[in-house]
Amino acid sequence: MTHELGNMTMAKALNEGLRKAMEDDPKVVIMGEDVGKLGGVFRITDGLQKDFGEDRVIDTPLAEAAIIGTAVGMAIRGYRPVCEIQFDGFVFPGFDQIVNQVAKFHNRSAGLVKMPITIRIPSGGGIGAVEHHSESVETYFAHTAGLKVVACANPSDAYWMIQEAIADDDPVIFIEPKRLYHAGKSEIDDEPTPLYQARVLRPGAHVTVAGYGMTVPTLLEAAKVAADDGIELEVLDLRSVSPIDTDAVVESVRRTGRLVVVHEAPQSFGVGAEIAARVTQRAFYSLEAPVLRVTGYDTPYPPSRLEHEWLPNLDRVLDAVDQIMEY
Amino acid sequence: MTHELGNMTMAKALNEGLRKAMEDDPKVVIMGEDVGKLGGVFRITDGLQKDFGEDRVIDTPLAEAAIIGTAVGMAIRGYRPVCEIQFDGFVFPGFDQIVNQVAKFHNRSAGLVKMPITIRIPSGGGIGAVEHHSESVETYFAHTAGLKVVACANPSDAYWMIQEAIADDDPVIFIEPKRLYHAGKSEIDDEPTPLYQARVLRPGAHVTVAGYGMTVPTLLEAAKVAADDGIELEVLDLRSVSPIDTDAVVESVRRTGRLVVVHEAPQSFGVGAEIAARVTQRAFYSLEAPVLRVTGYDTPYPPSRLEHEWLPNLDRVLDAVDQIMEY
Amino acid sequence: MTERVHAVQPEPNMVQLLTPEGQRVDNPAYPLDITDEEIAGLYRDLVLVRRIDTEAIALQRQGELGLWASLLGQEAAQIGAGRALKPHDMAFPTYREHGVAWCRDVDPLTLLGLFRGTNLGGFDPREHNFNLYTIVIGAQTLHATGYAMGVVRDGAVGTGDPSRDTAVLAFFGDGASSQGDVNESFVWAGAGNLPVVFFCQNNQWAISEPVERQSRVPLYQRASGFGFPGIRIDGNDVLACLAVTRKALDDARNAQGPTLIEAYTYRMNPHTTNDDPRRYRLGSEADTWKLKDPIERVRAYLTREAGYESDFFAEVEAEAKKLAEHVRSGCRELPDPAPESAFDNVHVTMPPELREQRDDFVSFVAEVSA
Amino acid sequence: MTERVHAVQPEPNMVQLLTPEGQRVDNPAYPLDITDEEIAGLYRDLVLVRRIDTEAIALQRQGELGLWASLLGQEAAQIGAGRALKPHDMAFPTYREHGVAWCRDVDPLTLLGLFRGTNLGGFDPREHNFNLYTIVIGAQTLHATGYAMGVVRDGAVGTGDPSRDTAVLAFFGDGASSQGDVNESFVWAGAGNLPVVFFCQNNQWAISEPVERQSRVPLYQRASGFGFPGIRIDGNDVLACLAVTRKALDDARNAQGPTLIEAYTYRMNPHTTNDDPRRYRLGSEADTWKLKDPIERVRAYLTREAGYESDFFAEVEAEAKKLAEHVRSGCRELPDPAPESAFDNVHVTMPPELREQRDDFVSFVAEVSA
Ligand SMILES: Cc1ncc(C[n+]2csc(CCOP(=O)(O)OP(=O)(O)O)c2C)c(N)n1
Ligand SMILES: Cc1ncc(C[n+]2csc(CCOP(=O)(O)OP(=O)(O)O)c2C)c(N)n1
Ligand SMILES: [Mg+2]
Ligand SMILES: [Mg+2]
Repeated sequence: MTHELGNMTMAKALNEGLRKAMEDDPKVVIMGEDVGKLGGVFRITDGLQKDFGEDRVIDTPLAEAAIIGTAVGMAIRGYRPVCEIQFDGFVFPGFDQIVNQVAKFHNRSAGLVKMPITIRIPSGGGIGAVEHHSESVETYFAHTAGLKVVACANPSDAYWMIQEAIADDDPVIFIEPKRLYHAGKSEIDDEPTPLYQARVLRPGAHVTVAGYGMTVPTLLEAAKVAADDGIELEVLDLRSVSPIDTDAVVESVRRTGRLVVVHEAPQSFGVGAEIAARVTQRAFYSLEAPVLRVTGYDTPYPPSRLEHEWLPNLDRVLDAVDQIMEY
Repeated sequence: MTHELGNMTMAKALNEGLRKAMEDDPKVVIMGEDVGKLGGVFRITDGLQKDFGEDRVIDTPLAEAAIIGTAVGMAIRGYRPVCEIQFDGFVFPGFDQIVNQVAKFHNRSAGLVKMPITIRIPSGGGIGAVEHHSESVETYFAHTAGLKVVACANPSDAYWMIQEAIADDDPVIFIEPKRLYHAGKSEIDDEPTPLYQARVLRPGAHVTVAGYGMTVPTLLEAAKVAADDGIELEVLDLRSVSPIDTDAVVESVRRTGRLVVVHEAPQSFGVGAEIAARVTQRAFYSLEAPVLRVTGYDTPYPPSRLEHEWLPNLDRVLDAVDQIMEY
Repeated sequence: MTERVHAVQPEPNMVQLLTPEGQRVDNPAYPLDITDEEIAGLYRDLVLVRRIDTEAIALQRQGELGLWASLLGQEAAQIGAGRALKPHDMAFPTYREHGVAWCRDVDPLTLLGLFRGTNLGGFDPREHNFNLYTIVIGAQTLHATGYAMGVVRDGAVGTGDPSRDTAVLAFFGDGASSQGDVNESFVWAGAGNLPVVFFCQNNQWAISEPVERQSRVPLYQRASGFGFPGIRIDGNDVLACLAVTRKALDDARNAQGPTLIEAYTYRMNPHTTNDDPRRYRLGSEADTWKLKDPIERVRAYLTREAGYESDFFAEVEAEAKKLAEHVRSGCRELPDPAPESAFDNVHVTMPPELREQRDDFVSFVAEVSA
Repeated sequence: MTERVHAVQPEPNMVQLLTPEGQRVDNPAYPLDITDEEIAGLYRDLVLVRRIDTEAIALQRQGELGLWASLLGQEAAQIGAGRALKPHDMAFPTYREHGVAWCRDVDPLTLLGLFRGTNLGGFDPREHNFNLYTIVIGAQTLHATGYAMGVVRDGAVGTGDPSRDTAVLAFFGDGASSQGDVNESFVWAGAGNLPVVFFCQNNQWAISEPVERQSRVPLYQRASGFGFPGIRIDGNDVLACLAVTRKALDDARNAQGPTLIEAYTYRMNPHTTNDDPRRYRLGSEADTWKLKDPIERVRAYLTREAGYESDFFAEVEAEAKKLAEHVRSGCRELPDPAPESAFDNVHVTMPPELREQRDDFVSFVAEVSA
């Protein structure tokens, strides 16, 4: 049985999820650039200011450090701010407030003050944008103690995960794969999956392919193609980047013996490295091959004319699958 | 044969290295908070303003974004700025200018403009400081394409590496292990080692232990103690965190079959993960055991009364060696 | 935060030297001796950069550009400021200063790569003393400030030698005035008495946010608290923009320190070709600003006061056509970069790990396309 | 950047209600009706917080504290501002506002954990409406601004109900005035007409940098360009600090928006116990400021004008002794945290990976110490 909301895009699902969160808790406020009348440049907050008022959907001055810093103050006052960063590349002016304040405040106060702040970041590439509009910044936050980082990959998760993130008393970096905002409609599940659990999207015996957010559709596609060559991929949507549902990955790898991790962020010192390190430690004797990574390269995000070859695309994932099968 | 400078502490060696760099190139300028009369809170720039003038050793207003951002402008004008960040935890207000501008400018200009900026960051813990004064921030920069990250671990490297970093036409994040500034004197080598090469400090047959900066003395200590139990550790000072001298690590691991990576930064999504992932991929069949990591924990840096147990100390390194020998 | 606390006063004591009707007015503080021929030259600039803009918008519609940020309505601010620069001065634009680029002799095609997605800028800022476009709001004001620090250290201010004394011109928008970077650049410029002029095009909007979201007082007033003068000018009056910027740049070159100029203007088009202004502002707003059009008033002056006739305007039109054609065809001919070029110029010296990634990439691409 | 371009004017039009000699002066703009008894109360505060400071410095020398940031010379600014607060107002300190903490009834021992290294602050800011100390320069001004946004949304300004209307007081230093965060907080407070008062203790130095490195004009002037009033007060005059802060907080509570107060004072001690001021300033500077001591003038007033006699001063002295003893013994008795407590309160709900690290740590520590 599925949710009465029925079919919708990820953009609409996020909008509905935010609406629900604001209805459920009067302390939830949305802050960001152009989130009011415009509904954000991606229209994710469309109509919310009209319905909840300018006090709860706040068009802020143009300053990311202040968007995050004032959210910290509002949280101390008892609010539950949801900050929108307009594009991934523009989170960095707010980085100090996120890393030194949001991430640490609960700890510094010996657990007496909570920081239930959700920071929404439309992320990743593939939309033909200019520089700073296609970055994958999750690793910076995953490496920061005190933060949680999640990424939705389908409308139903978008609808539920944004509500779970807002309801979480810990600060959550919410990665929205902007390329998928309008990539098609699907049903909203009747029930949420716990926020920090991975999900097996497709079982398979030969290779585990794990990703999150924007890369998940590519993994499913790869599984279809590989199946024609008789290679069964087990597709894992991690959903949470930090904490990682390590048990789920290890459990799968114990069966397949092979793991390919996929993300758009640069490879080095990225999420794939952590997963490789953990899985290799916990499933050392089950691994038939080293964990392989299909990721963005160690370069700035390229000009859009180059992005499709630069990104971890279907071909590159299939190539990694072939490579790992050769061990 | 060793350098006529003779014996000195790391603090003095950095000071002499900076002095030499300023003598060698009139375009080298030092910028930061309190770097002038005070010589910096650690006295690393002691006497330089007196000798090179206020135009070349610049006491800046209190704003890290501006220290980095103006350095970018000076680089465009043909200068070679050396920025001092007073303490690791205070680099974050300058993070946007580092990640979006310093790291990318050469690339954005199609290689027509160089960013020969060195950013010195006194780093790490163990000095009994208050919060934000003991962080290890190297991973954030290592994950950022366009930046190089190095860390010195002894006076001679400090003297040579700071000069090599400043002479490098690429931006370099220069990690200074503040705990070692005055940890004892030693000779200055007559010749520099290439900046991005690791160095074997002690050969050993059983386990490779790799670290950089602040943790290196602990590794050497561990090697001594382990030797008494008949376990030979090969101690690798990585020196460069990005790029990593992967060949050197792999070559060592091919012989020892075992690798323990040590750093103070939090474990998850840290430098150890990247090394584990690379080495496992390149030396899969040589590994007798998974790569183990001895690192800071996934928490904010603790109150100083807890830091010595929290840090990757001798006992923790030896424990990891025991564990890895059991495979 | 959420109510318009005080609306920003409409246009108080704003320097204007040419009325919307095309009447010259004098301002003793900003004497401008300029020949009608020079004014005709400015007219030409205004028309040509508007034409570049029009073409770029068309190219975006045709899918030749991924995005375009239109300067429509801001031509006078950009031409006035741009023409006040000397060749050896340095300009730091945002992403909208196509008019300034024109004044710096930057071929319009040079600007298109960023918007077409064939490069990330890809030119040398020092070739025309015009920096790469900067998209991260406010960041370039610190670069300009640092560049000015370099100018001072080069002994290129206050020498009295016009070929040596150098000024820096930093552009930013009304929205950008809220960024920490911009205010820090004010701190440094003021405390350091640096030769930098801050030129704020207050086009009333930061995407969907009116300027009152950023400040309840006029933006030019921001400067005084940092220890340097601020002045508001009619940003649709090319003569005022020229005269006031010229004065400010002279002061900078003469070691008199920074100035903040607020050019009061209007963004006639959507924020970019992606934007839909109907969601947040009334069309009537643009209608009233149409009456203050930066080009019409110059045309009116030239016809009524300076006796320029249709043949002149026809010439300029013809030149605009040629330029448009250059932009159209040149854009389509912009070469697509080679896939592996993504690995170029990440570093001056490529690290081994990256070289390995590059080689894998190259052989893989070859394989796939084979 | 590097020469003292204009020295900051010494002390122009600075509000003063009590001269260094202990003479009351009236200022029509800031009427203060205060009884001698209340002034005696302020004297007590001043003496006690100076005593706390003296003890903390001694404890640092004895190795009981890792570090201490002394307030010596800034007692009047902190007591005046602190006593202007109502219990339900909220204060956001830097790391030096021990005097404000005192006014908020925060036990001095609560402050010592951070400096002793037994915790990172470790108290609930809402218990005494006094935030955790913030070491990252300027960051707290944005927290204060956001808190004020919350106050507005709670309908706790401008209601006329004194038990409801709430103001926020944000502390920062002269050096902090250069940080983007601080200037962004001015932008938001001005544009949003927020009930926040910015209290800048200009103690003339940011570690080794004199205030001219940060600004060539007096800092209080910074406010006007953001759309709210700024005022400079004698920061060594507790009455001026009380009166002016009271007025500013009242304005904030009455929805009149923000105020910037620059308390002109002096850091008599090194920046912290780690600092060596002999490297960058003359001892004679401190000597001249000694003549403006914040406590002496109140003592002079109480003796000469209000007839207080030695027994009163003896009482305060006795109380100071008791307090000192409390700080001394209390500090030594501060419990060392349990090693595994480093893993507590990183998150509200501990993720599995961290729990694993914690369990390994606990068993390892047990092993080692076994
Ligand atoms: C740091 C940062 N945050 C957000 C953005 C997204 N953005 C692009 S333009 C813009 C509005 C800029 O307004 P203004 O400064 O007035 O310049 P204008 O576009 O009006 O010329 C915003 C928010 C950005 N580019 N950089
Ligand atoms: C972002 C940041 N940069 C640098 C520092 C190091 N630091 C600590 S105090 C200080 C000077 C602060 O001066 P001021 O704001 O005048 O306050 P004061 O110490 O004089 O009370 C500096 C640079 C810091 N704590 N935070
Ligand atoms: Mg604008
Ligand atoms: Mg100070």
